[in-house]
Amino acid sequence: MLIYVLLALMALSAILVIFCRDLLYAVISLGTLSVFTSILFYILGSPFASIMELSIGAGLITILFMATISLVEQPRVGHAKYSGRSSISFFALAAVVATTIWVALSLAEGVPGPAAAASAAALPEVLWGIRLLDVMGLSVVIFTASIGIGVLFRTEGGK
Amino acid sequence: MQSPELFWAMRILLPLFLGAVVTYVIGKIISRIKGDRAGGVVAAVIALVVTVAAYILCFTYPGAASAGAESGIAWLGSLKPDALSLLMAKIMFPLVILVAIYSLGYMKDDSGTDKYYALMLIMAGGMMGVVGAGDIISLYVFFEILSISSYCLVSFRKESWEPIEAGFKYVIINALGSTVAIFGLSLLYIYSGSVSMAEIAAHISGLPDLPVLAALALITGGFGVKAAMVPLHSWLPDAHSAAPSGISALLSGIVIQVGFFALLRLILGVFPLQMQMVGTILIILAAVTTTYGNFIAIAQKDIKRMLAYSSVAQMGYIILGFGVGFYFHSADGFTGGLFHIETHAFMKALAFLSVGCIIEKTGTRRIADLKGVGRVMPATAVAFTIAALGLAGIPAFSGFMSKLMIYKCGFQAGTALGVVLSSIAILNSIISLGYYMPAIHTLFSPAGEAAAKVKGTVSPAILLPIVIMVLITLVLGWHPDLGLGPVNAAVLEILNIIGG
Amino acid sequence: MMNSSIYMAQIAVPIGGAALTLLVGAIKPRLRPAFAFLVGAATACLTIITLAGAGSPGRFVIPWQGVLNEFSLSPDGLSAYIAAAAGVLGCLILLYSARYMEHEEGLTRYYALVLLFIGAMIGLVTTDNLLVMYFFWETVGLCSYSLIGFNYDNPDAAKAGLKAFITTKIGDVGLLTGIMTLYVSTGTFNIFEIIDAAAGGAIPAPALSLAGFGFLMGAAGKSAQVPLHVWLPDAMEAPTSVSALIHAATMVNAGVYAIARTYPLFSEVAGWTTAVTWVGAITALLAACMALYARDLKRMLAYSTVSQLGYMMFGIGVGGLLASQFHLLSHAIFKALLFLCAGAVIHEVHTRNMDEMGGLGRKMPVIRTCYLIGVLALAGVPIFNGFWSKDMLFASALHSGNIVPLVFAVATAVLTVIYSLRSYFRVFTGELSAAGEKAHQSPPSMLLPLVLLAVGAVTSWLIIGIYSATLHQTGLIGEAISVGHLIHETVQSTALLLSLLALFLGGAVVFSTRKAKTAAAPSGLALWAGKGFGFDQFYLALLNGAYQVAGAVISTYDSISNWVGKAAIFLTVGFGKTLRNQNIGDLNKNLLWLVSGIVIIIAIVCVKRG
Amino acid sequence: MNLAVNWVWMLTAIVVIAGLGIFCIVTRRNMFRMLMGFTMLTKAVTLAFVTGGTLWGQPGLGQTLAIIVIVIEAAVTAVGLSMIVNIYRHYGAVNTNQIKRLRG
Repeated sequence: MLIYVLLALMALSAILVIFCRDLLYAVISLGTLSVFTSILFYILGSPFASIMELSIGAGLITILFMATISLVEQPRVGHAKYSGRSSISFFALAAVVATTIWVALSLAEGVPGPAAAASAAALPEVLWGIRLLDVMGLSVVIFTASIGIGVLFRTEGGK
Repeated sequence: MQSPELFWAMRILLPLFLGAVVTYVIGKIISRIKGDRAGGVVAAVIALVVTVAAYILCFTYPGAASAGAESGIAWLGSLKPDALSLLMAKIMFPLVILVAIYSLGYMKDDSGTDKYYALMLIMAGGMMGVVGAGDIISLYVFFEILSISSYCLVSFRKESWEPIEAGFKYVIINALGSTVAIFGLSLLYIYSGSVSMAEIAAHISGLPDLPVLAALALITGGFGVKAAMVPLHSWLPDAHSAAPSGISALLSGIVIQVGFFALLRLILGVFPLQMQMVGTILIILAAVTTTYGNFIAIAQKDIKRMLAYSSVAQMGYIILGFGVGFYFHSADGFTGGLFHIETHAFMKALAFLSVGCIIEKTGTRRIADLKGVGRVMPATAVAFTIAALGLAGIPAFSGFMSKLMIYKCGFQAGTALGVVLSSIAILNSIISLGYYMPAIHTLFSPAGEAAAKVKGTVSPAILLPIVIMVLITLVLGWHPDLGLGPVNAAVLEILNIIGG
Repeated sequence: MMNSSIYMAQIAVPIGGAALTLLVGAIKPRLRPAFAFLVGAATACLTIITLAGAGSPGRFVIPWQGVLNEFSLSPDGLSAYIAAAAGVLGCLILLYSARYMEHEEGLTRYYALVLLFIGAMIGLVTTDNLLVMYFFWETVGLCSYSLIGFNYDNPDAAKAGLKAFITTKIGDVGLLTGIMTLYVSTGTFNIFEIIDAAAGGAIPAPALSLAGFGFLMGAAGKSAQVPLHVWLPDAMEAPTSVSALIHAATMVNAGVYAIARTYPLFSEVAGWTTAVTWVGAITALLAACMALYARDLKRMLAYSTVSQLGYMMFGIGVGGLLASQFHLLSHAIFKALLFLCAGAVIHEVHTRNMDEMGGLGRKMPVIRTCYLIGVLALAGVPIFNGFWSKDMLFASALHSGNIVPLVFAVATAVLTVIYSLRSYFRVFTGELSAAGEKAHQSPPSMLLPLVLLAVGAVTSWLIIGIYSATLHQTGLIGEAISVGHLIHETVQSTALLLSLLALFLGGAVVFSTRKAKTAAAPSGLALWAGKGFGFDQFYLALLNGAYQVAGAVISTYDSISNWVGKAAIFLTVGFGKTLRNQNIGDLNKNLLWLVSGIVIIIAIVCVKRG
Repeated sequence: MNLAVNWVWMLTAIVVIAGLGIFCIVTRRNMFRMLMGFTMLTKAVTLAFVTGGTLWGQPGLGQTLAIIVIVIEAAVTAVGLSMIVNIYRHYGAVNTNQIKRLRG
């Protein structure tokens, strides 16, 4: 039951992210979404993912957003000045609704039953064992992102 | 016996990623001690050494002999390089080497070039990871490495507004695209319980139809963004025209093709049962993409933007080849598509490099302002002419040969649809003359203001890659078989998989 | 059997020479004309030598593997003579260029391109691999583009080059479609194997007809047939020597050659021969009307080329392969002669408008004589080479019973006589014009080619015996005819009457109206025609009528073709602009397009599955 | 691991959050909110992977995949945010209405 409540709360905070007026509240809603996701992960038996989600999703990303928003000094741009929003919103929302319905209906067709006996390898074995390449890839991703941010914020005089 | 996975990880990926770190660190140290320019040169030299070394190493691939060999290392299971990957490596490395040489001259006044070369190596590594990946998660990780490095490279000259605007649009659109793709992949995981392409493919006939097709559509749409299929292309003209010319050359020449390759890997690895479906989607998208790209390129006023839209059109040709190949089960389609990737890489890179050189000297990108540039910079203008004629598919240049194979596969299909597709392709090459010829025409028309501004000679570091690419374009135009060896091996690989 | 490497040499020498010219241009610019001429002369010798072995074609193959399959040459009668025309005329034109072009800039480019042009043309006709032919076909197109736009300072020239390239390229769509269709049906690019396969019924009828009309389209583009002829008159912006090269020796012959080469393949295709005949006949008449109207000397010659090419097409259509190809050779000689004379004249008077010329005959007697010989050959006056081939064309048409196109052809002949003779009178007789005051006789190196060509225009028909024997040996025509036979046939045939009628009508018009047009003392014949017959008024009216018709035709045609061209450009560019305006740079709109694209893909999947 | 969960609802929630993410990216004109939409979309993907892991009794694999996606999400978000800062420096705005110079 808790799972359904969490799912509903997630959807709710997602809607809040989209529609609340104040950008800071949107960021907070995003963090809330992460927190709910993280709780859900825990319930689903994924504690490590839960911690990652909590620290990176709810922590790091929220802080990054906050910092950047304060950096551009426009925390309360809101969306009062949106123009042409109605038409785009309408079509997009229609598309979202249609796709959602279609996907939900079609996916209901063949959900696999919970696996009876699968090789339940523990996280460290998987992460540092068979997925080592991806973990190395992740370190490259982080390296790339840091160099990239270095490029975007470099202060040396350019051309 | 060395297994392909180990080979790929140790001789291709490791040098590139490790080289990136070394390039960055040493480049940074030198630029602290000796100044930016020296740091850039050192970084470029290290990057060049690394790419050349990796390029040489990629010829040591033991080939089919090792196909069955096991590395015995579990985590290498997420790589599964084959002849297709090797083909892409053989196209990518020369391109990256030439662009690195070019950048040595072209980027010499920029700051932070140590990061530039490191990002370029990472981009190369990302591409090699994508083409060698054997499971959906590694594919995604490497795809993101490729994407993030290319975002930063596009916005490298952040001092002006254009790269930044293009960069942000690029980030948002591509992030959306790749996330949609991974969403499709996650569906596959939910339904099959596995992330290895081979395992998913083994289960796929037992899976319910709709989720598989939904995943197929989402993956096509998601990776289609990177492959710039119309209407998923809108980031391309911005990003490709705003990037430094060397990066434009890489993006147009190989990165969007790798985007398509990610899709191709999944189609071949996971969806061999849905060939007809994939063929249909690709054919429709390809016809739209080519026609749209050519028409909109005619209306462009900015020469780099025109080339960017021409990339959209050329991508359409490539996809058309594969679409026809899948739909009609014809080997010629694959040969044409893969060979066009190869020839287009060098022609489009040539076009961008020569145009970059012209832009740097004249300071303008408007086609109308480039009058008479051909007289003050004859070599560069002739190189651009050769590239444009090749791209338009005029015989004696490599583009004709690859396009010919694509035309041929449509006729070979023998059905009305095939003939119609080939006719669309042939007609499109006429439409494309509508923008290549006026551009050439302008370059050689009586001198204008821009031509008067040109001073000094083009540096040899810029000229050398241009000359080499001209040679490649001409030689492949007369003797395509020189470039067809790896292509044929890759086609055999595809036919093996789809059972043709 | 000829040593087969000579076939290769006749392509390799000019193309290699073109490459070396760049080198010579870089080291010793002064030697460029001499070097180019030497290469041209060597090419000409090689092509003439190959004529001897043309009857029993050897096949020379360089294995090329893969896509091109093989680089094979098999110069039979059909191709050897066209190659020889390209080589010899090219050599003469190079000789002529030495003085004609001496004050121009960019001569390295000029000589390299001319040599490449000649080499590509020889390659085009001698290869039997359709794909290799297409390669040379496009190379010829590229050369013509760069040579027409040689004076790229002149915007008209540059535009004309562009127009030539794109118009012929439109035709090439058809050609490439045809080649690919044939290849896919038979699995080979070798034209002879394809013809054999078609004879065995290997090619399905729709494919064959697609290929046939595709080839016709390609030929119409290259050989300037209606409606793709629009590029040729504009190509007059090129230096005159280039015009001579394009009109006589190389480019335009390619289309006629391609049709003649594939005639055995497509002659059974329903409607194909009719289409060829009518395209040819209409082109001939239309272009003749336009020539009548032209004031620009070179433009008149250009229209006359279009008209004569129409004859050649018409000849193939009515089954007169020999007549058509023979006319091609005759035309190559006299048209080169006319262009080179015109070039010499324009070189001296610095204008191309015939109204500003006049009375040049006294200043330039040799050129006057040469031009007169060319004009007489063009008009089809007996003894000159144009007469024999034109007469053969009429005879073939009569033989095949294509009466209406024949009427077109005869009408064309009348107009041809009128405009060609009139141009002679306007340029070389009458009062000396202001522009002609400073005219001099041309230097010997320009006169020599003219004299040689003039001799050729009088005597070239004598080779009919060898030529037809060669064609017969290669199996393209039923029986060979000797010179005596030709004269005998011609004198006896009804076609002669048609030729003479045309000549008489045209001549009468010209001579009777000369007096009216030029107030100078009338010469004997005109006086006789004007006063003796009293037809003066009648002919004047006829001429006026013809002028009006020509004017109406040309203005209508011009407006239509302009309209079509403009509409095509407008639609293409307009469509592009519309698409461009769709992208207003709004990220959200682009994203919306993107998402709808993904939805479309999902929709395709749904539809395909359901 | 056998939770009494109706997987269809789980999937529907994933699809709904993904849809809302896409909706957010497409319709919002504030760049921060567009990036937030991207983050939401990624959350749906992580959730899908964890769900899959639970479903197939592979918590290790599911978590690994989720962690990979989360890290990449953070990296992309960071790059996107630094782009926004740069845009703000050039345009003085973070609204896509005002970022339309590249067009055609």
